[in-house]
Amino acid sequence: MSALAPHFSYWVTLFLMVAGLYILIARGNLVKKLIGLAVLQSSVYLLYIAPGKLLGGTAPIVAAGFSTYSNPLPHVLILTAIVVGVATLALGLAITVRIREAYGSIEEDEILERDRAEGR
Amino acid sequence: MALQRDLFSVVVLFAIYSFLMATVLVALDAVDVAMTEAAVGAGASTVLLLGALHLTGAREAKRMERPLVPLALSIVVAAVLGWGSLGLPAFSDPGAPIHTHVVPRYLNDGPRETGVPNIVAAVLASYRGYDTLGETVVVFAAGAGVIALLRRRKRR
Amino acid sequence: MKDDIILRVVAKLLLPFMLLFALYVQFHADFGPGGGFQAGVIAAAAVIFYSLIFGLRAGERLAPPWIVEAMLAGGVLVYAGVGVAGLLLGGNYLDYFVLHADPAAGQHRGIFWVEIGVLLTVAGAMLKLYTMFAGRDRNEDGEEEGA
Amino acid sequence: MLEHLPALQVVLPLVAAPLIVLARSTRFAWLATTVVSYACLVCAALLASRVADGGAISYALGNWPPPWGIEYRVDALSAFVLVAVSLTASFVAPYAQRSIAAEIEPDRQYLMYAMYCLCLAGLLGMAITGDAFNLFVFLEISSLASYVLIALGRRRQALFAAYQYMLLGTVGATFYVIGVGLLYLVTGTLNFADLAERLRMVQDLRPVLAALAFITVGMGLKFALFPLHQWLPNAYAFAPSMATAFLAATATKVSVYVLLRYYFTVFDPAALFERLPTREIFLLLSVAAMVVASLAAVYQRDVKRLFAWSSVAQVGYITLGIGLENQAGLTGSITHLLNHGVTKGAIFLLLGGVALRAGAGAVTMETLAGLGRRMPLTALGLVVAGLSLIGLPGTAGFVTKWYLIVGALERGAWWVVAAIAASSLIAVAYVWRVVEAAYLREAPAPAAARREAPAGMLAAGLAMAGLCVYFGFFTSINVEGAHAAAALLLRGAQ
Repeated sequence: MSALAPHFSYWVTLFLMVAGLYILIARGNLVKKLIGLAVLQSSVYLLYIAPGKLLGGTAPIVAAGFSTYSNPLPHVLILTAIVVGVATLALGLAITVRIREAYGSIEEDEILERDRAEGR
Repeated sequence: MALQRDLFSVVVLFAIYSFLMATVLVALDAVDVAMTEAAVGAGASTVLLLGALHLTGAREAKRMERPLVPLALSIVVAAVLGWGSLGLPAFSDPGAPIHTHVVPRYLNDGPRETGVPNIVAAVLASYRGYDTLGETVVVFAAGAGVIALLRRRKRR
Repeated sequence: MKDDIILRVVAKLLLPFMLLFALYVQFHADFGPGGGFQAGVIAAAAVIFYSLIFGLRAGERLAPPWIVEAMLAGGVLVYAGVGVAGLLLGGNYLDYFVLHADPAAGQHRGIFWVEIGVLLTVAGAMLKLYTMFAGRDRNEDGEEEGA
Repeated sequence: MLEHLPALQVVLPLVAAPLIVLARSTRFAWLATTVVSYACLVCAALLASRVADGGAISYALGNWPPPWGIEYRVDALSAFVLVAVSLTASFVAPYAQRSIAAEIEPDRQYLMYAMYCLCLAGLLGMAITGDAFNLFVFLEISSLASYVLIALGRRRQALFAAYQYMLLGTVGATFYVIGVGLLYLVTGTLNFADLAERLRMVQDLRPVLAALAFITVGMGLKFALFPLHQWLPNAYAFAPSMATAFLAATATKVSVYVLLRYYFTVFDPAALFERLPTREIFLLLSVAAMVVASLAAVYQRDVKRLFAWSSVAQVGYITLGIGLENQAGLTGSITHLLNHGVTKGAIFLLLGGVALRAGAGAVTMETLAGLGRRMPLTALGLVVAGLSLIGLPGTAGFVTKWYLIVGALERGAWWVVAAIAASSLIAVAYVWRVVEAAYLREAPAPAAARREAPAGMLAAGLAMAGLCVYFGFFTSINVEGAHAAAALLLRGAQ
C-alpha cells in the first residue's frame, strides 16, 4: 500500500482509460464510440497535469507574494490535446452523419451487414 | 455512461463529466486548461454532439454482446500504464524531473524574456509557439474537413 | 423559439456583452487565464446563441458564410504570417525578437498577433461547425431523415 | 535563405492550404498544390545534400534554443524520409488535376487539394521535427487530413472505412501521447536529443518500458503493424485514387520512421535489443505480415484491395530491419521506405486511370480484362511495378530484398530468408492474377475500344513505374541515403 499511496493521482487516469477504451470497443453505436474516444483522450489530461501540481503552490501566473507555481508546460501540452480532441470529435461526427445518410443506420453491425449484402 | 442507451442522456452526462474535469483541473492549479475544457470540452463538444444526434437519431439499437473481451483488453492496457506509473515520482514532489529541468527557465525568466506574467500564455504563444501554430492548423483542418463532408449539394 | 419575446430581447441584449467578454478573455490573457482558443469559442458561442433564438438564417446574416470561411483560413495565415515576418526581418521562423527594436516588445507584438490568429481560426471553425451540422437537414437531404 | 530550409519545408504546404480555402478556386488550388509539391522536393533535395556534406542540421523555431523551444533537426534518416515523401508528392500533384476532377464534386474539389496540402505538411513535419510533442501535433494534422481524403471516396464504404481508420488512428495517437507523457514525467523534457541523454540517467525503468509499449502500439496502429492493420485494406480500397496513391506511398512510411527514431536514437538501443525480446518480436510480426497478408491479397476480387493487402505485407519488409538490427537489414528497411513508396505509388496511380476509364467505382479483376489491348501503356506500367513488388532483379523491390537477405544471413536467420522467398512467391501469385486478367482475358465487348488514361495521369503513373526500374539499376539515391541513415541509427546503438 505504501508503494501505491504516492501514485493515487494516476488511478483516476487508469479508470477513465478503461472506461473510454471499453465504450470504444464494446459498443456498436458510432456516436457512442466517439464519446468513448473522447473519454479516452481526456484520461490523458490528468496523466500530464496531476504531476505538475505542487502542494502549496498556485497557478503559473507570476505575481508578487508567490514563489511556488504549478508546472506550466503540461498545461500548454494539454491545451493542445483538448483542441485536437474536439477537432477529431467534430470530424468523426461529420463522418457519422454522412454514414447515417448513406446507410440509414449508425450501428456498426447493421452497416457491415449492408456492405456484405452488396457483395463488396 | 456505458450502459445508458438513450444517447441524449449520454451526451448530457458527458457534458457534466467535462465540467467536473474542469473543476478538478482548477483544483490542480491548471486554470487555463480548466477554462479551455469548460469552453471546448463541455461547451463546443456538447453542441456538436447534440447537433449530430439531431441528424442521426438519439436511440442506440440494443444489446451488448460479449462484453468481457473488450473489458479484458482495456484492463490490460490500463494495467501496463498502471505498472509504469509505479515508477513515476510521487505526487507533488518538488524534486521531480519535470520541476527541475526546462521549466525553471520559463518560471524564472519567462516574464522578463517575453513580458507576459501568465507563463502558460508565454509558453503557448512564444517558447512553444510552433506547437500552437500546428494546433491552429488542426482546428482549421477540422473546419475545412467538415465543410468538405457536410456542404449541401447545390442541386438534386 | 423565435416567438418568445423575452428570449428575443435577452438574446439581443446579451450578444454585445458576450462578444465583449470574448475580447476581455482574449486581451487579458497576459495576466490571467484566457487566450485565443477560449475567446474564440466564446465569441462563436455568442453568435450560435443568437442563431439558436432567431434561426440559422438570421445567424448567417450576422456572420455571413464567406466571412466565416475567410476567418477560418485567415487566422492560420495571420499566425503563419507572423512567422514569415520573422523570416523577412532576419530571424528564424516565428522569431518574435526581431519584430521590434526592443526584443521584449517584439515578443509582446508577436504574441499579440499570434493570439489574434488563433482567435480568428477558432471562432471561424466553431461557427462553421455549428452551421454545418445545424444546416444539414434544412434542404433536399432531409428526405433521408428517419429512413 | 538557405539556412531556413527546414522551416520552409513544412511551412510552404502548411500555408498553401488556407490560401486555397480562401481563394475557393479549383484552378488556383491545383496550381498552388503543384508548385508547393515541387518546392518541397527542391527543399528536401537541398537539405539532403547539405546533410550529406555537413552532418545534421538543427533549426531553432522562434529562436528559442532547445530544449526550451521546438527544434527542427534534419539528419541522414529524416532527410531520406523527406525526400521520399516529397518525391511522391511531386508525382501525385500533377496527377491530381484530372483525377480529382473526375471523382470529386466540383464545389469541394478545392477542399480536397487543401486537405492534400495539409496531409503533406503533417507528414513532412513529423519527419523533420526534433520534439516529441510537436511530432504529435503534426501527426494529428496529417491524420485529420487523411481521414477527410479517404471519406471523400465515391462509394459509401469510403465513409465507414474513414470512420474505422479515424477510430484506430486516434487511439494510436492517444497511446503515443501517453507514451510521451510517461517519458516527460521521468525526464522533464520533450526534445529528442535531450530525452535520449536524460533517459540514460533514469533509475526506475518501469515508466520507460510502459512508454515503449505505448509508443510501439500507438505507432503500430498508424503504420498497420500486423496484427494492427485492420483499418488499412478498406481505407485504401475506397479512398479516391490520388488519396490512395499518396497515402499508400507515404503515410505508413512516416510512422515507421517515427518508430525507428525512438528505437535507435531516443531509447537506449543496447538495452532495448539486448535485454528485451525486441528482435524476436519484430522478426515474428514481420514474417507473419509478409506471409499472411500476402496470402490474403491473393484472394481479393477488388484490385485496389488486393494491393492494399500487399501493402500490409510490405510494411512487414520494412519492420524486418528493426528485427535484424544490423547495417544491411536496416539499409534494406530504410531503402524500402522509398522503394515501396515508388512501387505502390505507381500501381495506385495507374489503377486510378483504369477506374476513370471504366467509369465504375471499383476496379475488379473483370474491369482489368483485356487491359493489355485497351490501355497498353497502363498495363505495361502495372506489370513493371508488379515486378518490383515481386522483387525481380533490376527493380527497386529487388534492391530491398537483397539487403534484407544479406542482413538475415548475417544474423544466421535462415527461416527469415525462407519467409522472404515464400512471400515473394505469393506476390508472384497475386501479381500474376492481375497480369492474367490484363493480357489473357478478353475484354467485354462494349469496352473494347482502345483508350488510355488522360495524359497527365498516365505520365505520372508511368514516370513512377520508371522510377521502380531506375532505382533498381542506379542506387545512388535510394541505397546510399539509406546506408548513411542506417549507419547513423547503429552509431546511436553503441
